[in-house]
Amino acid sequence: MKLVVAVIRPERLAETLQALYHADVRGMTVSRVQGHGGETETVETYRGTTVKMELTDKIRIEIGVSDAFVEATIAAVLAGARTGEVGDGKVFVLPVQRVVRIRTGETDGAAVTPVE
Amino acid sequence: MKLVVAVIRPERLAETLQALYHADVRGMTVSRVQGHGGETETVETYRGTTVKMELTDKIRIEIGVSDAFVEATIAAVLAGARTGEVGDGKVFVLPVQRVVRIRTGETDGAAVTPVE
Amino acid sequence: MKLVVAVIRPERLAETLQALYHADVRGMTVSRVQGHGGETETVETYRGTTVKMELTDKIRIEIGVSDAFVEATIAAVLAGARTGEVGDGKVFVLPVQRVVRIRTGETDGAAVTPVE
Amino acid sequence: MRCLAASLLLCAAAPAAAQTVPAPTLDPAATAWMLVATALVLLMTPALAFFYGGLVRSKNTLNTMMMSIGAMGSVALAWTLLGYSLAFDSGNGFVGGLGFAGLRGVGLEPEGVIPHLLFMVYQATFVVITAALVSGAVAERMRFAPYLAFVTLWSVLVYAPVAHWVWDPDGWIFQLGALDFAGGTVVHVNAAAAALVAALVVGPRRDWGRRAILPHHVPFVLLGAGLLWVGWFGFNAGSALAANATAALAFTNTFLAPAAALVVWTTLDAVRTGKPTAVGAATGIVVGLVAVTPAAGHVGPLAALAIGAIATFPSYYGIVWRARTRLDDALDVVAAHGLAGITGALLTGVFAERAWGATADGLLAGNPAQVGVQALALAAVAAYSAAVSFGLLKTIALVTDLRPSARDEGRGLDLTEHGEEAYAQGEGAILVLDGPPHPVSAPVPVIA
Amino acid sequence: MRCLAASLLLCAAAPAAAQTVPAPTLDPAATAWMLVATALVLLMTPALAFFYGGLVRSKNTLNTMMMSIGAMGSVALAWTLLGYSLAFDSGNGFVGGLGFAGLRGVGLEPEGVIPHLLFMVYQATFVVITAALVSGAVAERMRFAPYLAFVTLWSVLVYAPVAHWVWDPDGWIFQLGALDFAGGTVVHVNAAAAALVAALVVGPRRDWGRRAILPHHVPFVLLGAGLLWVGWFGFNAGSALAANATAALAFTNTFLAPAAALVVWTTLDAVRTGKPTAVGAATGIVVGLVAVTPAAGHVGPLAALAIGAIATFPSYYGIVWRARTRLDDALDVVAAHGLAGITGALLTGVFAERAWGATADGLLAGNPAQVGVQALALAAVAAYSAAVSFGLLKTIALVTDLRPSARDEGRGLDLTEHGEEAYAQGEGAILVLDGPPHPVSAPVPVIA
Amino acid sequence: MRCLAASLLLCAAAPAAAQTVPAPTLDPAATAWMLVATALVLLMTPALAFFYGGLVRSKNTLNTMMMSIGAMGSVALAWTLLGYSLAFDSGNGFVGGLGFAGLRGVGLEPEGVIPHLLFMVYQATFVVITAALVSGAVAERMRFAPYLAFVTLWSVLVYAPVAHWVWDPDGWIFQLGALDFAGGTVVHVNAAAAALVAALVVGPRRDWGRRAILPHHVPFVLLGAGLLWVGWFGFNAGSALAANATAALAFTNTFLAPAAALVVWTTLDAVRTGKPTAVGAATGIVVGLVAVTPAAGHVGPLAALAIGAIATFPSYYGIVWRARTRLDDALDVVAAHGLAGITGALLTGVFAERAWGATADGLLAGNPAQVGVQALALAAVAAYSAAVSFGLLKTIALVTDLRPSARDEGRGLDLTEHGEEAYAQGEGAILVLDGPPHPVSAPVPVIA
Ligand SMILES: Nc1ncnc2c1ncn2[C@@H]1O[C@H](COP(=O)(O)OP(=O)(O)O)[C@@H](O)[C@H]1O
Ligand SMILES: Nc1ncnc2c1ncn2[C@@H]1O[C@H](COP(=O)(O)OP(=O)(O)O)[C@@H](O)[C@H]1O
Ligand SMILES: Nc1ncnc2c1ncn2[C@@H]1O[C@H](COP(=O)(O)OP(=O)(O)O)[C@@H](O)[C@H]1O
Repeated sequence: MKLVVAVIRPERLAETLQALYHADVRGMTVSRVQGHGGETETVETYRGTTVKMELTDKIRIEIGVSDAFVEATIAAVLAGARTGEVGDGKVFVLPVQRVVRIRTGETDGAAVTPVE
Repeated sequence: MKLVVAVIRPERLAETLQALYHADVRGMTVSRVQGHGGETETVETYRGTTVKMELTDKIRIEIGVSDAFVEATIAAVLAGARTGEVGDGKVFVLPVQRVVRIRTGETDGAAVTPVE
Repeated sequence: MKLVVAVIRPERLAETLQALYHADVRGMTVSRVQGHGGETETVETYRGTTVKMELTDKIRIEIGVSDAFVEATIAAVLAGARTGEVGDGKVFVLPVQRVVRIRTGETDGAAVTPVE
Repeated sequence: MRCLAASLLLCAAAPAAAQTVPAPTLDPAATAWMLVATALVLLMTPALAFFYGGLVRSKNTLNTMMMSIGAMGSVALAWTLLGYSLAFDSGNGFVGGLGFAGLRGVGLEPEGVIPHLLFMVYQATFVVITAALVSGAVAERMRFAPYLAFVTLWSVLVYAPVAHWVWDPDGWIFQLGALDFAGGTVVHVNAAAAALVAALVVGPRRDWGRRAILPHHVPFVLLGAGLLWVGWFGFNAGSALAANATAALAFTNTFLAPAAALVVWTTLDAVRTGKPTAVGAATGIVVGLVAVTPAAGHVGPLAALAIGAIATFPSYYGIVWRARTRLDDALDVVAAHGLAGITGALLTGVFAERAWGATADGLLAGNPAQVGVQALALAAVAAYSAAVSFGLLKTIALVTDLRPSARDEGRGLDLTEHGEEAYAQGEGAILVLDGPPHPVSAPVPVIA
Repeated sequence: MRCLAASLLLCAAAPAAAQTVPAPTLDPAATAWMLVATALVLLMTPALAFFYGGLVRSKNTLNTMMMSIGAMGSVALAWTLLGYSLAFDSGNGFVGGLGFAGLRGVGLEPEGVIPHLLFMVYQATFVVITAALVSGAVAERMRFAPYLAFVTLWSVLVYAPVAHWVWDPDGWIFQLGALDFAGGTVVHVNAAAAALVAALVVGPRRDWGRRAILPHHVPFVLLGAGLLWVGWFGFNAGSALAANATAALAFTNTFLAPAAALVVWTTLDAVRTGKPTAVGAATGIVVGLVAVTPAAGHVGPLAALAIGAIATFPSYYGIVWRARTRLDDALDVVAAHGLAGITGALLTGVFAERAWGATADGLLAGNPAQVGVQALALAAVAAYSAAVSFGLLKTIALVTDLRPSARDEGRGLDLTEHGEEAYAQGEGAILVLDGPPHPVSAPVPVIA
Repeated sequence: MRCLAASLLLCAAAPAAAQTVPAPTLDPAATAWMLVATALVLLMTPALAFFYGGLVRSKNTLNTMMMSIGAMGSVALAWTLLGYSLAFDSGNGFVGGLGFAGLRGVGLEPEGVIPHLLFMVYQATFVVITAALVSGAVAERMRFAPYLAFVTLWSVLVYAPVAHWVWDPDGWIFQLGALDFAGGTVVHVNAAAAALVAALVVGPRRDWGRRAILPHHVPFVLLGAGLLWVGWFGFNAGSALAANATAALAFTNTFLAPAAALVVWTTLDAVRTGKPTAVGAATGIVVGLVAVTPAAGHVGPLAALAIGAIATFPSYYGIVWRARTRLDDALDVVAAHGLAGITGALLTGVFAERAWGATADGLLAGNPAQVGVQALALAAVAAYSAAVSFGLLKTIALVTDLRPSARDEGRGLDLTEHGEEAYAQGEGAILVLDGPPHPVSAPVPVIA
């Protein structure tokens, strides 16, 4: 069991979801985040105040997958999220000790077996 | 030390918090996320555009617990968050190598000892 | 490779970013979360309804670092985020099995090498 | 008092404002003012949409707003084609005739000193906002179609006859001599009685009392209150139906009563919880406006201050008390409009003065009987409205469910009743085109 | 019909409203009403900013709003200094003279029965909202500077002559006898033709049709629609240029047509998708308002109901159909203003009645030729507006890019065109002071 | 110039608008207009609540809005019961008498050509918005109760006498012949002086200059600016106190000056940073409105264009410069209202023309002394307002803290002063019922 955490550009979310779908990945959790990295900063002005925005909007996707699926998942994220410009984001793979499906209490493999 | 990450329905947050409270779990971090899984998709219409919403609002709870508390915490989440319908969510248990309490710099066990 | 997850006060974000910057940490992902811990609860009133707010606004910072940088990163967070009052937050260090830079497909060490 | 027949008398009675208006001609200044007053009253309905929409949870924002906006369609049409005739055509003491149905005979000829059609539209804006007021009691758990059917039928079967009773010279309450300048009884108590019944018949929200339900957008509540105040000048001062001294008096009172109510409400808040709330300030403004509505052209400015201040108490404590009961009048229509409407109507019986233009003196001017007349009018209107509302809702419930399923209520009515979100981020939204959204080769779902 | 020369005739023709106005004096009641009407029309432009701003994604909110607000500056000045003269100074059949350029000779003397300057400002509020309407077609992907240049030039080169054609007694369309009470052709069809051309010349948004693009703030759309309705009373009833029976008729029709359109639109929504949408309700209101604009002072109230109801169909199905085409008229200016404007103008030719104050009868009153005249006027205005818009945009494109880069379009025009965010949280914002923001000792970036 | 005694002269002087108004009767058209103008000015206060509320951080939204809304209560009452008398009762050159205190003798009899009570309410709406303006300087760090006490006392002790000086025929500045049509000095410079002192006495926000503080909701700023513009027509054109040529002139100028200011401000923004900002556009509109306020009925339309354009410069560069100083005038009241008010008042002395209805000519019409008179009036009002404001704030500080604790300021004043959130999600909100919220069996907290 692994947790694949991907940070991507918001404008690539649709493509990434689609790529994951094609890779038969169905369960995931998505959140809006902001990232700092190598992208050039934006300057904004509000009346007399000038600010540099050090954070850029990103989307964080968290996907629990069985070990066998890690490669396919990463490949799908890369395929869907890449633009080739600085700021495309990162994928982190974290070890998971246990997964429980709340609805049934099933754990691990069974917890992430699809519903239908 | 473990990090218990639970993704639940927003409408079960109050019950889940209460269940965790009864289980003497006090520290946690909560965020609004959106999930994709086995739930049926919603259709929305805006003028001539029809869209399927593939993501459903969820709440993500992150709870750092000492190993002994993992079971109780998972049980509390299951008790508070379960409705029995598809979409109840998942619990992931991640290993943690170190915890630091920012206020004091205490680490690990001490970092998650309660204040009062 | 480690993932340092820090939960801090929103009003300390600017100082924390600056401290991380001084520690030569450049890549990170930030999100708005809410935390529950030892802080006193706030009471709000809306017409006849009185509520206790059990959650306080916090910021969650997720930083992927190579093992050698963990200490410096934690030290920077502690320096930037500490006020000494209850509610300063926690730092969790999670093991990471793999990091991929989406733009290039580079993994691990190379994935978190800076751009410029 | 907006009775046309009596307007000459009124003007004559108003201090220093005697004008001899030759009855059957248009008065351009009155027309100018009534054009504006009508636009101002129309503004109140979108204003209410924001007042109410800000008080609910974000998942029910659009549904709550549509309950007001929707009334601008169907209720307006029902009034134009039928309700107006039942209210303002001559008939018996209980209901007007059908002479004006379908706008027959309603043209540009003067009605009082303004074009008849303008009078009709002015009154139409009243029935629209009155119907919309009811929605606050059933917010967050009544389906849209039965709601709209209910308030549309209610506007014809309840509002129109009640307006006839109170404002038409034939009406039995009019003939009793009850004072209701701009609709404390016809609009606010009438709507509140329907709201009370609707809240009871529809039943409480499934999570009411079990979970904290907070207003999702308090600035909208303030926007609504601000625009309501502005619109209410059209409502009250427009009820003079001319740009005369009575209009100025009603205007002044519509400024002073909410100002007093705002101060008192904020003080009560500060005393009770230590914190004067913005939702409270908005509510206080509305309560002051409601309370002064029946009195606006009948009392002096100091009386208006008193009415605004006094009316705050029942509404304030009514709201605090209601939250402890099982009555899920979600946005407190009964406390804000019912209690303040009753208080205002009774105080009109106390403070009315012929010297300020009222057609009858009140208690303080030596006519204690007026309070009784006011109370009778209130009781009759509230009882009639409650009874017919009950019958209507039960009848509609035979045809369709009044409520969404538990699941739909949980997800929010914006999505389930309107197929929209108030604040869409567009994340995870897949465009549905003519073909399938994304062609999938036999999905073998492995992970979910 | 706002032609000044004809106002006496009009009033005389209006049922029961004959007033003999001595031509060269100010009418205080008319002045009072026109002061208000002008303020109401001005309100329509911020209202449009919210209507449009709520329909786009949050990253383009301010840009979309600024497209309306900006017109209140440059278009207003261009009109004052030049456009007004081209429109309303006497000239030939095609364009007015330069006699009023720089406001020469435009003072407080009566023009009709109101001060000339007030007439000029009233007309200025029309051109501002007309220019702002165009922006909906190019939302989310046109740069601000060329947009503002385009609509400002358009207001002088297109709007002013077209207003002359239709409203000035010298104008060739006026002399043909086309009816356009408050600007169905001059404002709505004119703007829609420019919008269509602009959408085509600028090209579709880069992600249009590939990704779901959802309105980010539907309550703003409802706020915009509500305020537009209120403002439109100034637009239509103000076009009577006096507080008379014609104004009251126009007002009534401006109440009834959108009410009918709202009911029909909501019903079409409910029938098509099972869910009456809030965006649909707002759109229906606007469509009803557009359709009744040319007819407002020319038809009776039942005809206005019919116009509102009928005009819903082409716009409704036009919007549904357009989304399936490659035409990225982002906020459906063509369907909402063009189709409804055409329908309204043609139906004016059907329903107009001298008995209600029109200067010509329509089809139903036995004058089928009027429909042809209306169609001719529509065709001429649309063609002229489209042709000149094309030329203007192509010319501006020679000087500067009409569109932002793909990257800027992706990040959103608020940031890239205006250097602001609509809803800033302030996270990660570093204050830039005179010195460097935070002094860094040779940053050795190790991790990114 | 709103002096009643002079209104006949004024009308007579206005080109082509001579009307002989028999002094002691009500003018229905004037009444109609002033009813509307009063409602429009009242709208400005909620509008300001949104203008200011959008400029602060979300945690202080409600507090900032309540600073405006609250003034609609306590300041309105203070004015009605006392301030009006001090301002408009006859007295000496420095303050009015107590003859009108408690509204004694203020009834429906004509004051000028409108009912006296209406005149009182019209003026009341001015003092409410003036007091609310001050709040911008102390936003995000002044406690609500001392703020409200301050502006309420200020409205009686400063605004009322200053209004007497400038607008009452007895007033010493009036007698000097200073021109202030609608309150450039009385309202804007007066408020800005109080704002400057308040910002200094209260001190800067604790994170001011150390952290980027961004407007949390720019659409609200645009909404506020749009509604302010609409309301300002009531403010300026209503100051003619009749629906006459002067009102039309003031209206026209209130349209043109902000249009010019908007164009210039946007251009300055584009030149300085390459990006015309929405906050800048909103600010430019307000600055143009402020600058034309003293001039509105005294200068021709081209002069109004010039005033709007010229006044932009000091305010624009004032705002840029202020951000680099230690003066935390949080929402730039001094730059937007003070500098523009001063510029407008001085330019009134330059551009005023008897030919356009002014009671005195200005510099360009051959009367350079008028500029000196204007400067004297400005200096006197600013000095008096500053001095009394200082005394008031220091006195209130003896009774209660002006500022919240550092912790409360950090958490935001919505929560700490009002016990509310502007945008509550309801997550983690536990309902407090009569009993304990959730019964806990001896909580043994192990993890936190
Ligand atoms: N070390 C890191 N830890 C966590 N998130 C990171 C890290 N480095 C980058 N990110 C995330 O990835 C995003 C893109 O990174 P960036 O360095 O700008 O581009 P690239 O990955 O293309 O070199 C950042 O905005 C941030 O959200
Ligand atoms: N593999 C996964 N990784 C991360 N989050 C998941 C995963 N599967 C499900 N989730 C989260 O759990 C939620 C519920 O999952 P779903 O499959 O719809 O229901 P159930 O768990 O009841 O079968 C999803 O909306 C998503 O947020
Ligand atoms: N066990 C935990 N797991 C996850 N997050 C925690 C945990 N304990 C605390 N937090 C986060 O840290 C924040 C501060 O914790 P708190 O106990 O209030 O203060 P302190 O760390 O100063 O003792 C909380 O609001 C919460 O977001």
